[in-house]
Amino acid sequence: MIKVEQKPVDEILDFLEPYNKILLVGCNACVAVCHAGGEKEVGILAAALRMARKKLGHKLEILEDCSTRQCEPEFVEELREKVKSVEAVLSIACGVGVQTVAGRFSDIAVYPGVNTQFMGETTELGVWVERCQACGNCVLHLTGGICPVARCAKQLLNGPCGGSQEGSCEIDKEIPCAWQQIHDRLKAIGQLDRMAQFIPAKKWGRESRDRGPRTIVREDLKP
Amino acid sequence: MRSSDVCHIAVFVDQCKGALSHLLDEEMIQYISGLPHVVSCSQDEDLSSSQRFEKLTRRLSRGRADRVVIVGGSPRVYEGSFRRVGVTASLNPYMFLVANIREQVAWVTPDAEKAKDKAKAVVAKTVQAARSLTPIEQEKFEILKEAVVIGGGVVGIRAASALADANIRVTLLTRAKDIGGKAIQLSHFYDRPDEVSSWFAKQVEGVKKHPNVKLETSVELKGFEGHLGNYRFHIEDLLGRRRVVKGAAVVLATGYDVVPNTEGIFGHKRFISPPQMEAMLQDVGKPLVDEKGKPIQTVTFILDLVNQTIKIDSANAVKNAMLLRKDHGCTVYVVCRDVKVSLDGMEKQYRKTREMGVIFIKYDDPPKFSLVNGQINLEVKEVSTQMRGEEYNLSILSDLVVVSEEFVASKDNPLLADILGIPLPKEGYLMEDNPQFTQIRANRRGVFMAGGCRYPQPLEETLVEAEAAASGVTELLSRGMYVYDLAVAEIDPAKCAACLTCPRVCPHSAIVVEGYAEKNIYVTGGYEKEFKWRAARVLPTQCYGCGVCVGSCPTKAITLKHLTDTEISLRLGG
Amino acid sequence: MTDRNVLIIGGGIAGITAGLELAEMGINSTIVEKENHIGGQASVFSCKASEKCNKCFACVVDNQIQEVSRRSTVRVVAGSTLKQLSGERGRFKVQIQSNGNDTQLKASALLVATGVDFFDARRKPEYGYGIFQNVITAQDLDEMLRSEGRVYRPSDGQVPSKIAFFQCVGSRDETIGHLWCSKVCCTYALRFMKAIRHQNPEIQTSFFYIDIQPLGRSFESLLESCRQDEGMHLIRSLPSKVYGHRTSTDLRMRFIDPLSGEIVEEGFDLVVLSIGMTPRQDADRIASLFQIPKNEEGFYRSPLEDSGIFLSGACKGPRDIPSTMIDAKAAAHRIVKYLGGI
Amino acid sequence: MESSSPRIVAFCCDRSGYVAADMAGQLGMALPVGLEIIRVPCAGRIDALHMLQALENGADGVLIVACHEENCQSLTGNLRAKARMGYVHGIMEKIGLEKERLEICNLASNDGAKFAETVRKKSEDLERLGPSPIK
Amino acid sequence: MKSGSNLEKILEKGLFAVTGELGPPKGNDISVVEKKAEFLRGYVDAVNITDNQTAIVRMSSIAASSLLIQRDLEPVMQMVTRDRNRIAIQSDIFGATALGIRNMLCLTGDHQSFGNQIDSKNVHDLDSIQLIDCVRTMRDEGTILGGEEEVEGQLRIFIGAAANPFGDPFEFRVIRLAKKIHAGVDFIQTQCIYDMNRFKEWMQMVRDQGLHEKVHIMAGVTPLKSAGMARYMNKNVSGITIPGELIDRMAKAPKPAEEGIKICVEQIEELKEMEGIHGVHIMAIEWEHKMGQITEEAGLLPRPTVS
Repeated sequence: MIKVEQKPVDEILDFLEPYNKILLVGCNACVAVCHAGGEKEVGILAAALRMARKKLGHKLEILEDCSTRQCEPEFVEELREKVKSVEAVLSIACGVGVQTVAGRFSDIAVYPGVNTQFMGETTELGVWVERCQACGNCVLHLTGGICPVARCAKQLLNGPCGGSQEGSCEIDKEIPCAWQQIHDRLKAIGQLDRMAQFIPAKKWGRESRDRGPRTIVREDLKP
Repeated sequence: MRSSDVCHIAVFVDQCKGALSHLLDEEMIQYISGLPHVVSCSQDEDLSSSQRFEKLTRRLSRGRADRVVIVGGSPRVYEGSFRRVGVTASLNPYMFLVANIREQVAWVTPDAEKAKDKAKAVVAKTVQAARSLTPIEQEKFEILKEAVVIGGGVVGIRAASALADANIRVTLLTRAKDIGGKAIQLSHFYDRPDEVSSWFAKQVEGVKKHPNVKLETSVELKGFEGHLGNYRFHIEDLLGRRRVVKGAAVVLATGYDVVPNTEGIFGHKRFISPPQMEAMLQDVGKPLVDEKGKPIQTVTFILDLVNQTIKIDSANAVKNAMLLRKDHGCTVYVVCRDVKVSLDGMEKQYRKTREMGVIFIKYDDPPKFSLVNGQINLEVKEVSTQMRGEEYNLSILSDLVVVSEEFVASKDNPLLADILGIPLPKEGYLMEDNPQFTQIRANRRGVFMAGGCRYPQPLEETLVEAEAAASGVTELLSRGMYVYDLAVAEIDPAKCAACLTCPRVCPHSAIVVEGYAEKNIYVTGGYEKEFKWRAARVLPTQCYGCGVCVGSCPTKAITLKHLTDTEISLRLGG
Repeated sequence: MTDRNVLIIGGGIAGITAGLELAEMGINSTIVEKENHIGGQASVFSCKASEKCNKCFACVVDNQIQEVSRRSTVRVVAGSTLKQLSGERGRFKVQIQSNGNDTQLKASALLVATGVDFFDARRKPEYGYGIFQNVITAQDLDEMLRSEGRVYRPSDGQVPSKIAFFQCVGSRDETIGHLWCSKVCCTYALRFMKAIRHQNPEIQTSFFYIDIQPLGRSFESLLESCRQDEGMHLIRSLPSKVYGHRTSTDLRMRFIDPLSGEIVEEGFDLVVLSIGMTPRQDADRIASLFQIPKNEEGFYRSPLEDSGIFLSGACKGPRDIPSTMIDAKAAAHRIVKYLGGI
Repeated sequence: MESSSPRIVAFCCDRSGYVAADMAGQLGMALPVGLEIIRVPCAGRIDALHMLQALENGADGVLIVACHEENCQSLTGNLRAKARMGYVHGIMEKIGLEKERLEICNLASNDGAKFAETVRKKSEDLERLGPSPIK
Repeated sequence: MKSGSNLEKILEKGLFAVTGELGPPKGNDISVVEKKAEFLRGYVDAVNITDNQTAIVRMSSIAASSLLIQRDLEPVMQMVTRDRNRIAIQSDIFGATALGIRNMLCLTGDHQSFGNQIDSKNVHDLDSIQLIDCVRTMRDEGTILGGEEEVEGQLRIFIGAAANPFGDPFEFRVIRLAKKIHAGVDFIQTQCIYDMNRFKEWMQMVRDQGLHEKVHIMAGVTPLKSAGMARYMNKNVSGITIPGELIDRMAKAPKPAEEGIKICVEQIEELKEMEGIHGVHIMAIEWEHKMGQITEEAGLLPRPTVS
């Protein structure tokens, strides 16, 4: 799902400079699964930060915790007691988690400990690759189940640009050309004719993030 | 750390036959007795003797101590005895730690004062760490008295009959129509007069007739589940019908592949493969003639173009060269890079063959071949040093050239390894050549292998392997009950994020992710089971307790029962 | 079936492995060892790993020895020699003598695992073993590496700059009537070279051989990596003689350069003799004691299985550690079969 | 505990490093006083967290004594330990701790002499490096 | 006439057209444009003005194009979808046509990571084919994208696009051309050709589908300056492959520069004869002063005047 990467420790140290006591909170969902924000990483980061500050002769006290899912207000609420006792919160959940915490505790500074990267797939243990950009209007049915928006460097919708060489993208031999993949896939499933279909300009503005924060409402679920 | 609420530590001080007398004086004993949670501190001259050890522990059962710290030599000395007597002393066998002040202090610290301080530190740390100890229970289950052998070649046959002879019911699985394999092609042993065919026929007969052996021919292995002592093999016959075969353990004897060398000129009819040569020599009486009925006079064996580091070709060449010379009076050349004589009795064979007039020629650069009016001409630069170095460029005309087939890992190994959950190194043979597994064991408990699926070897060496593998299986089954301590990794399903890290890293295929909350903890792989919630689970029977999964778990959901994170932190002085 | 007790003659890796294997199958065994400690020849071997394990299995031996000490069902009677065998098959009585006094052991089966001797390099005086300090045997080198963790010149304790390994010392040698290959020496020496060059890349090594004898699955990669290494010279030729002064570190030797065919002379400051394996000097005594047949080379041949006497390991002919262990496991299994299975 | 020689925490694999340490003792080889041995069933048990904990608790150096590559009972336990060490090295760099303070070495169970040599050398290196700034 | 541009007239008359290329300055120095323009005058029917080629910031192609018009040279304004969303694109097209620009070339554009603004965010609101469709709609239906709003005034523009026969997957290359034609392109300029065999193969496929009759295909050529340049392009320029023998020929030649031109001329000769090729697009990058020699030797002069 959501894949994140730890921020460089020195960067974190920079914005924690003013504080003597913080709460470091992880999340047991996506970020745990990508080994960047689970309980283990909380411990590792905490140890690193404490050492760094000890070295600077400016000790940092750290409370450690790890939410079940930091994008749920109820789970975040469980942190309240700890939050009361610290000067700032460092969250290593995804950007959503950080904001949920910030939104819940209006009177305390909340900082991100990771860079939220993308929604991706675990291709092998320790390797995660971007697969979806939540464009809001899925075209996978036209592209053999491979997304050109997430996987083509130019988000082309009508086939590979001239830069596609031997299956690689023009910007890097290591990056596979999404459209070559789409081509091969469509061929394999006998839908190569789709490559000839003209896909008209995409409705980014109406269906994608360009409209600002998107909201999904399910009336049947609302209280 | 609840275990530390009630924590009464009994300390045993082992003088190690006086080796530690200079450290373990009164003052030290005082110090030890003064440490937190220490309720008693008894001394002994030599705890390495299990009798004295038992005497000491027996006293414990009366005391209120719930854990023991031994101050003395290496833990390896005491563990054995404590695991045994621990139970009798109404003490859990895992409620004990050792402060090794002999190997780690006394013997390695010249400075007496420093030695003492260090000894104190070591003991203190160990006593502190002892607080984290938790009892570890034992479990046992019945082991089926039946095994499975996969592969109907000579190795599988030998393994199967060896097991059967030890009163173990065996199912022999082969995808072939009948058992036999490559060995059928051999005509003679290199070192024994009796013919393979007759000997082998006996073997086949034997296993087919054996009451303990059940043959399953023309079947494919499709699935594998269960655990040591009770594995289930899903097999499929030619009609696609699935069956389940049970076995406490399995011997893999699936062999290797051969790739005939027919590149370019080697495709010519005057190049033949060793098996073809064997066939020609099968019946001794029959004269050797070419397709035109002309007698074959000159035969050349060309070796080491492939299989350079496998002994088989060499042995067969020497053997057949001798027969060609003896029974057919042919002129025989053996052209090779090295004469491989590292088999019992081979050197003698080799010399005998030479005395009989077989000519051995060694090369560094592979020879060239060409057709000269119907015959094969071979040009080679002889390197053997008797030649006193004058560069001889030999050229040999032969009626027949025996060119070896290449031995390669079976192309089915990847699938097999995948089904069985064992590693497949790049060269494609099963398991890695890792001394920790003494060649015949796989990383997965109860899985053994022998013969060509591991590596192609001469028949006689391979057969020994088959028996050794059988022995491994017999060991397990002989117990009837499999008793084991739960000194393994344990996963807290509530904390598990089902990230699949642990099953991916587990070196012993001992972790599965499945519908959890299934009471019978011996069923694996989520087969035919109602789904509860998904979490990883350790199969204690398969787990070696190595802790690799613990080190990888991102949610700290896994505990290694016999070495918890708490104990490590306590030892680190945290 | 606790009455099933197997007497194992020889506490080398073969005997130990068989003992442990039997123990696993619930069969008690007693190991009779004539030295004062078990382990045999392999117990002094050192680890020959370079950047990775080179599969010498020396570590496994150490582990096996440790394991025996933890087992109650494997009894060890060290420092004792066999006197005589009586009783009939299935109920053997064996007289043994340990430090003076005799004892009798009962056994339902016997396993002979007496192993081999290493060839006495003095029997090849031309190589100057025992004369030149810096001519040592592979076993000497092993003990050196095991106890000191480094290679040095016995003469002055300095690190050698050029080491020569002579293969087939006491193997494949008509002049001393040893018409067998000791199988392990090539691999053994190549592993040494790997280990030494890894620890100390300045040291140049030469390997003098007749034929390279493969051994085991990892040999291909081992040989390949040796051929890649400029610091390892594989020379298909055996020097005839080693010249030098007792004291000087410089040892000279002549051999035929297989490439040019010229006779060349080269100097080395350490010579390692890959000495082969030979039947035990007391092999005949044991053989006659148990009526064990022997082969042309003087190694043992297996008696009929129903004799109750079994063989395992190098006493049947040279073997490396893993194949000895495999052989021992196989032997253990034959014994179990003989004793009526499980 | 106050000791002149640097404090070294050595995580020793029970199948190699720990046995080698015992052997060093039996060979009577002098080992640095500051050496603390922690026995682990496999190097793969050692977590990045433990490495950092050791340093945080004032170790001047941390040594992981693992089996030789291709000789690990957990197949790749030693390699995983090595990889985790690499990860921790990255962190140490960021917080200004010398990488030399955390190292791995591969030994066999019968490498007693090498074990002694390794820890001695490590101890010397650490003395040269000076005490850990985290103390 | 869709645009009444000189290029359109020549192509429509079935004459063999010649276009050149001019890269605007990395600043506002008009003299650079003037200088290059003079090298081209009289040798070509129209001049491509590149749009921040290889993502290196240069004077905008609209401005440079109109500077050319002021100097009585006909521009082919290139436009990439990398830097503009559909608002900017359409307004620029209004502006360009208002300034008298009559030819435009619709491109996707090289990725910004090749240029000197690697941290920029690319837009790709449209891709090149959607751009063609967009321009065609504006011109022929007189509405902007989405189809509601009427365009005030009359758009007169000759729509071009690029084609790269050397990209992969090869069999798709012709399909892509077909898509562009279907989207409404009038003329095609190909990626510069070195691998003549593959190009012929491609043209054959083009002819098999009769595409050469639906669009004017101009073959792209670029004279090599040296073996080094050849190797560099082969390795680094996306979508260009240079056969080994060509590189060897350059390497062996005593005067590489002359050899390069010779090769280029030979190529043009060959292309003139090829069925379905209606012109050449000569990209003498930073070598504009050689245009005279090349066109002369290739027998492309004098350029016809059409009305």
